Amino acid sequence: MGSHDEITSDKQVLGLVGRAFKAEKVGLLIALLVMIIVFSVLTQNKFLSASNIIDIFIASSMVGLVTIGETYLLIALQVDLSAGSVAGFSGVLVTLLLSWGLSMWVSIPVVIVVGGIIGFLNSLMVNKLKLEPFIATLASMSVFRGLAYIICGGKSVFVMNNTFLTMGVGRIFGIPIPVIIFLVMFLIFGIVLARTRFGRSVYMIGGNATAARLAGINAQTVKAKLYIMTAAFAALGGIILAARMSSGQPDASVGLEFDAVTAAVLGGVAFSGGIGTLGGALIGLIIMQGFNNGLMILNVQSFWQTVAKGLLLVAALSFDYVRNLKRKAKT
Amino acid sequence: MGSHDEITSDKQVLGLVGRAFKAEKVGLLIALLVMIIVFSVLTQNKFLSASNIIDIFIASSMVGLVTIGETYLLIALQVDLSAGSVAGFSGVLVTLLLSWGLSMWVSIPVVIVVGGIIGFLNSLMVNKLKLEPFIATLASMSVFRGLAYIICGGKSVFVMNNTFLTMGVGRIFGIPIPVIIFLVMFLIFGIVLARTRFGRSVYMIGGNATAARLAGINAQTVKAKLYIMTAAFAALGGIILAARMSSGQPDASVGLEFDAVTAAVLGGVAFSGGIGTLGGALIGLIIMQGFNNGLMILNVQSFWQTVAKGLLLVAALSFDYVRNLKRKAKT
Amino acid sequence: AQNQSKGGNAAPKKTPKVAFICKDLSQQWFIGTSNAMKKAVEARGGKFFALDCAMSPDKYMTNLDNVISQKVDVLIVCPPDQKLSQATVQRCQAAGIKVMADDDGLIDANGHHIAPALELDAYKVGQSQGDWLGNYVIAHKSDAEPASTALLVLTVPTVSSIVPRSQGAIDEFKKKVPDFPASKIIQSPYDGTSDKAFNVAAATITAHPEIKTWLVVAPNDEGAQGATRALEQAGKDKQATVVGLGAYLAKDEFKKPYSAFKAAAYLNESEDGTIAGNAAMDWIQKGLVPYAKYKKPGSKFGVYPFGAEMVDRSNYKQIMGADAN
Amino acid sequence: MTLNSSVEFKGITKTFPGVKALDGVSFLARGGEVLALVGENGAGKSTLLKVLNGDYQQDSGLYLIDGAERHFKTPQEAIAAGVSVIYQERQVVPYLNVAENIFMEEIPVMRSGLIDVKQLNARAQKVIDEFKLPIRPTTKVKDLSVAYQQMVEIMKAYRRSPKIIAFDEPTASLSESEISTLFEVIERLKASGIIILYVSHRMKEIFQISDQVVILKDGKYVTQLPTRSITEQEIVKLMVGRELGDIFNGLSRNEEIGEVVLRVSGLTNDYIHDIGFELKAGEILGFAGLVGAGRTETMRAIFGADRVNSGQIFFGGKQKRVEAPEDAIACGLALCPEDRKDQGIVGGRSIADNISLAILKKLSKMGFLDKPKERSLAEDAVRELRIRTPSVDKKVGELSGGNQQKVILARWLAANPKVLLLDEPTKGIDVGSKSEIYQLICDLAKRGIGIILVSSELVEVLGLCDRIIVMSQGRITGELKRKEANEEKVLELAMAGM
Ligand SMILES: Nc1ncnc2c1ncn2[C@@H]1O[C@H](COP(=O)(O)OP(=O)(O)OP(=O)(O)O)[C@@H](O)[C@H]1O
Ligand SMILES: Nc1ncnc2c1ncn2[C@@H]1O[C@H](COP(=O)(O)OP(=O)(O)OP(=O)(O)O)[C@@H](O)[C@H]1O
Ligand SMILES: [Mg+2]
Ligand SMILES: [Mg+2]
Repeated sequence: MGSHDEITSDKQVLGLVGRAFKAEKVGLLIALLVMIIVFSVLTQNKFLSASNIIDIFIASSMVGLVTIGETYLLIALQVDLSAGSVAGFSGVLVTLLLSWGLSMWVSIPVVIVVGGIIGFLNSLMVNKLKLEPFIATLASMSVFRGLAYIICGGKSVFVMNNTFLTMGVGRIFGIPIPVIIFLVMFLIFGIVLARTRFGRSVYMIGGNATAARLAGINAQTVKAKLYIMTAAFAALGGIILAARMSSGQPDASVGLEFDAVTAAVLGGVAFSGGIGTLGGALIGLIIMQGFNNGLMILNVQSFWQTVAKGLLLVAALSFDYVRNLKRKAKT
Repeated sequence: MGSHDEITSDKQVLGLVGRAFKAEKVGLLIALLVMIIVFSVLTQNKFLSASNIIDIFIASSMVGLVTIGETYLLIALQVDLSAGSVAGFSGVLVTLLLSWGLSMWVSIPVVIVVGGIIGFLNSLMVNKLKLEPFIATLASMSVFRGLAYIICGGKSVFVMNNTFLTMGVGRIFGIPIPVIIFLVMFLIFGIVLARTRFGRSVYMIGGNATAARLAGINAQTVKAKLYIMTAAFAALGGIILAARMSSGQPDASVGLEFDAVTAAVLGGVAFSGGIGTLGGALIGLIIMQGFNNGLMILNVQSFWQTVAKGLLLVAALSFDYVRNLKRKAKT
Repeated sequence: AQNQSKGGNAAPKKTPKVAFICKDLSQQWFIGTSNAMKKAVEARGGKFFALDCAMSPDKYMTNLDNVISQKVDVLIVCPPDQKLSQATVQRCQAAGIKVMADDDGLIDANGHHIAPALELDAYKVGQSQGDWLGNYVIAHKSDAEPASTALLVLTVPTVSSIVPRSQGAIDEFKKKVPDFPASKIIQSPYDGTSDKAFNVAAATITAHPEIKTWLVVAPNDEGAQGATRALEQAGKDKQATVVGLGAYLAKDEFKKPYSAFKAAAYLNESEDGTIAGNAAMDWIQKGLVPYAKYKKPGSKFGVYPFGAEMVDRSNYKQIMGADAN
Repeated sequence: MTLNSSVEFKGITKTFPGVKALDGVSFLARGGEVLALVGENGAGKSTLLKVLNGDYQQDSGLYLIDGAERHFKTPQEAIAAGVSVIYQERQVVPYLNVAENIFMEEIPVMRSGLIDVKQLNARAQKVIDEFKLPIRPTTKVKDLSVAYQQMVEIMKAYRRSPKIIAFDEPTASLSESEISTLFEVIERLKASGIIILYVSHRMKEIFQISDQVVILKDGKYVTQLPTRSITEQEIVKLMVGRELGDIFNGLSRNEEIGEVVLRVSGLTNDYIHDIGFELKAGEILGFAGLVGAGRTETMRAIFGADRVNSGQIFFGGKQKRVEAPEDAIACGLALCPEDRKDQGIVGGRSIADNISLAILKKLSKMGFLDKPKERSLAEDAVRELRIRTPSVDKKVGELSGGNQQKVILARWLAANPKVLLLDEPTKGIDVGSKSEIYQLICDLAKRGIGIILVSSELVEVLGLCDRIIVMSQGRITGELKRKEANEEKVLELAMAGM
């Protein structure tokens, strides 16, 4: 037992630096650091300029919202592939409502509620029709992308409402509002995941569904909440994007869900369920967006950017290689 | 005991009509039938004309090859998201080689081998770096799409080689060569999956990898073979497409893997591994492509086509709903 | 680098920076234009870089943030959607960056240009396709049997810049061949790839077994090529006429002894890029607002009308020059 | 104290496709008593507990708690009504810690809604202390050994302060010390008037802990008797339907021990140190020790399932590199793993598929499987090991725990290796079948196969093995010949160095 105690206390020492800095995430932090250093050198420090850091966070803000949802879902052994379509649909819907003269204080809540309803439909397919999440949400990905085009007749919708646009481009203390929204959400939902009963039940469902069921945790209710939450976040993201673009576009945010899932997985969330934290997902997200941004600053040719992004994924995840080596020995 | 024997003999009667017609697939066959009837009526029998059936099979031929790979992979609890990129890359590569004057008898094998190597790289990421298949192949999806553009400078490559083009447009006994290739492959690999030791080990790995490993099945070798096989099929598909179109296009076959996975899942292959047959996947594929084709004949508006495709997925899979209800009652 | 700014400010300036945010740098056309821009800008001592949006409005916004942070002198944009115009102009004005449009203009809600533009008028390009096809039909009497002749218009409804191409083709064709029955004009959606165009064309041919003579217009060469292969597959290519756009695949079809793919609207990518690159450098170095001489009365900005030229088997070599190889 | 509390089953019937798992089962259990539920594998014991837990719904019949009819539709309702059932299959959440697992559905929160970590850990520590276990509330459950994971489950059920608590083979992976702690707890629960249902195949325990015995056979109720009034032989006869003599004396043993087939020396990794021994052809070598002694890790290391830091392995006198199970199998080795659920069964596949898993090569010609042969092989195994199933096509996941174990065993007996490593092979197997399995093991030895038997059931090791190696804390602490071995000596060595 002695040896075991030592390990634990080691972890506790590390734990002082905060949950995000746990031994398990050292690989991730090293990856982040390497990326920052490499790009800073290559871009002659432009990469670390205040305005560029803000750019990275703006670029992260929308994917970030969906990343919260996908992280929860992946931990509970679910996934939502419809997030990008829901975001696109919501962006069009909100601008349509605004163009019909509705106030933004009505339009925004309505669209978020509609998002929630879409999430609820997703959860019905998973809970009641017992469809695999991958397939159920692939179906709604298709349906809501189609509807996004249909409600606007395939033409993007223009917004003039200045208060609404502020939501996308305004700043508070120099920080863009989308960034504030996304960071606040990360904080709140990070705490919910790590420190509440609801958060624990998400881990339980993903870690051992039978055990959770036997303990009286209603997995269906929890899943329904997660799908609703993710779709609502996607809707919010779509709204914010529409505000940033001052228009709602039916083809916006294609593939958003893959970026979100990639960020989460980069951040240590596993497809096998039950593992991961929102702090990790945030680091994963920053690595991903920072990398995209760095390549852009360096003006790497777009084809090579595509290649580089794939390689980044492999490289960043391989920082955990050493840890995996140990795990391998034990299968 | 008695009642069970009856069930078994029932199954054997059905079994006469072949594995694809097992009781479990009744829902699927009903779905197929319903689709055929509905479209036949709506299109005044054009749907069932010989030339249209051939069209459906031509459209299925490329997805079909990749569906074989994805079916094997899903059963073994793996997935390959890079298939579409590999197909695009291979189509460009083969046309490039031909345009440099290489014979098609050299070019085709070379490209299929290159495909196999890509598959091997995928398997290395999964086996050695222990990356999740979803993420590992998402990475190579990105890398090889980028390379597809890079090797041709973003420009489609034209082919004039007539023997090569025959592979795409030639017919034998009135059946297009791509269709023959794809059906023969389905047959061969269907038998391999159902009847051989290798096929069995695929199922067992998907059912419980640890148990399979302790029973001496080298899961890593099997997985490597599956990734190699899938990528080689994708390459073959890309080559055939290039031959059909008489050009290699770097942006071809985006999303091919999702179509293939959808077909497999429609056909009863489960994401949870260990379940499914290639016969089922074939039915799933025909349902999917038949549906696309029917909507096209009816010239349904494109946005509604997108919506309809999503709904088809849900509807077709819900044919199994009754079965699921039963299963649910048991758990 | 020589500075000839009109204000007489002779103080040496830093290297001028020109950025191009392009809606899709994986398209051959844009690769060509951006390469030509780069050449033109660098030839005059500027620094040029291109950013890709992969058709995504989100990436466009991210790219916009990025070039603003990098403080470029002139920004050339080809937005994935024209509804992004106002956001673009406002952001650039706020940051003091000169912005001009390439291929798709930057317009406000009323369709007025809010920045100088070289405009590849999609509708006009479509018109030239329709015009060619109309002339062809008249010359060859292809519509002699109206009951068995139809026009298939492949289109990509999800891409806003493609829709007017198809519309232009239809409108102009109708003008040329006024007797052509409207019921025989079939619009079918595809996704821009040959593979899908093939499937759509094949299904359309199945849906209309009575049609013997097919006329096809596609908004890109891939679509035209896919339709051509479908016609060949159905054995209906000998009487068919397919018109593409871009000519990058058409030129090779022309080299075959026969192909139903008979013409394409050719767009000169390097000319487009060269004009835009030079205009941007003129703006920085000479203070000349681009395309001012094309300014129409009442409008604030000039729009350079960049058009297409139809090429076919007979003339593609001379019109396309090196591009024909 | 509610000494008059009771749970009564009346005519409970439950059918699965092809099997009548329960057929009109009726009996009554009272508070303040331990009622042992015994019966062969597949008799319906676990099913009955799942019905009581609201996890399965009976087809007909009813149950009354304290005289009132109840019907739980979900385990949640059962928990709320004070019913706590510990399943035969471990149900822990691996990546959560001990405290979170113990308090799963009742994690304490502060007024802010946040988890009260301090209180959670303190309360968990209290429960752990009651069970006198050396584990911490904050350790992730995946880092615990199987035995401690099982204890976590028991603690989870216990801390709900239930009115009824049911244990389904709780001791299958526990060692003597944990078992005695468990029994102390059960005695305490009993004294406070709680109703205790206890399922086990270990006769010794039944006599040690129970007051009443209910016997099930083929899903039917056979009888209920006070434990005092019955003998072990009588129970076994009622269960199995025939007399069983002394299992071990009746065995026909192998007398010809041959050459050394396996030699291990200096084997060391993170869990074991300097393991060295020899195994001869036809010999049955026992490995004894407390839980966590490192026996499982030793077997896995030899088999190539775990990394080895140093040491050598010789097969038939030749040193072999064993880096993966395939290497070991190629040398003629087979390992029947301890963890049935995670490492043994492929639950979604049929019995036939599972039994043939390790001999696919032998069953195939040019890569094609000989399915009729596979089937007849599986049918033989089902008969020989008395696996209760309607057909060999049934999914293994739907079998009772003991029958699953028999399937795993059948897989390895069919493998016909030169050296067979059996890690807790009879875990959860009923007394009737055990004697047959022991005879099978002896028969294999007669064929010249070298067998290692790792078992926590001392009687089994003492009764079956020619030689016994005892381990403690990852080291071999001694070796005993069959003649000289007895329980005291083994235990003494097992405790050595602690
Ligand atoms: N989910 C299920 N589906 C189908 N059959 C089942 C299922 N669960 C149990 N059975 C069958 O019901 C019968 C009784 O099983 P049960 O698990 O109750 O036995 P048990 O007495 O607990 O046996 P053991 O001592 O082996 O644990 C067995 O024949 C088993 O195969
Ligand atoms: N997955 C694991 N993670 C961490 N420690 C482990 C793990 N598995 C085993 N151990 C530790 O390794 C040591 C040896 O365990 P092992 O299971 O080999 O013991 P054993 O003698 O076989 O006991 P058992 O009766 O449980 O089989 C124990 O201290 C145990 O806690
Ligand atoms: Mg049981
Ligand atoms: Mg053990």
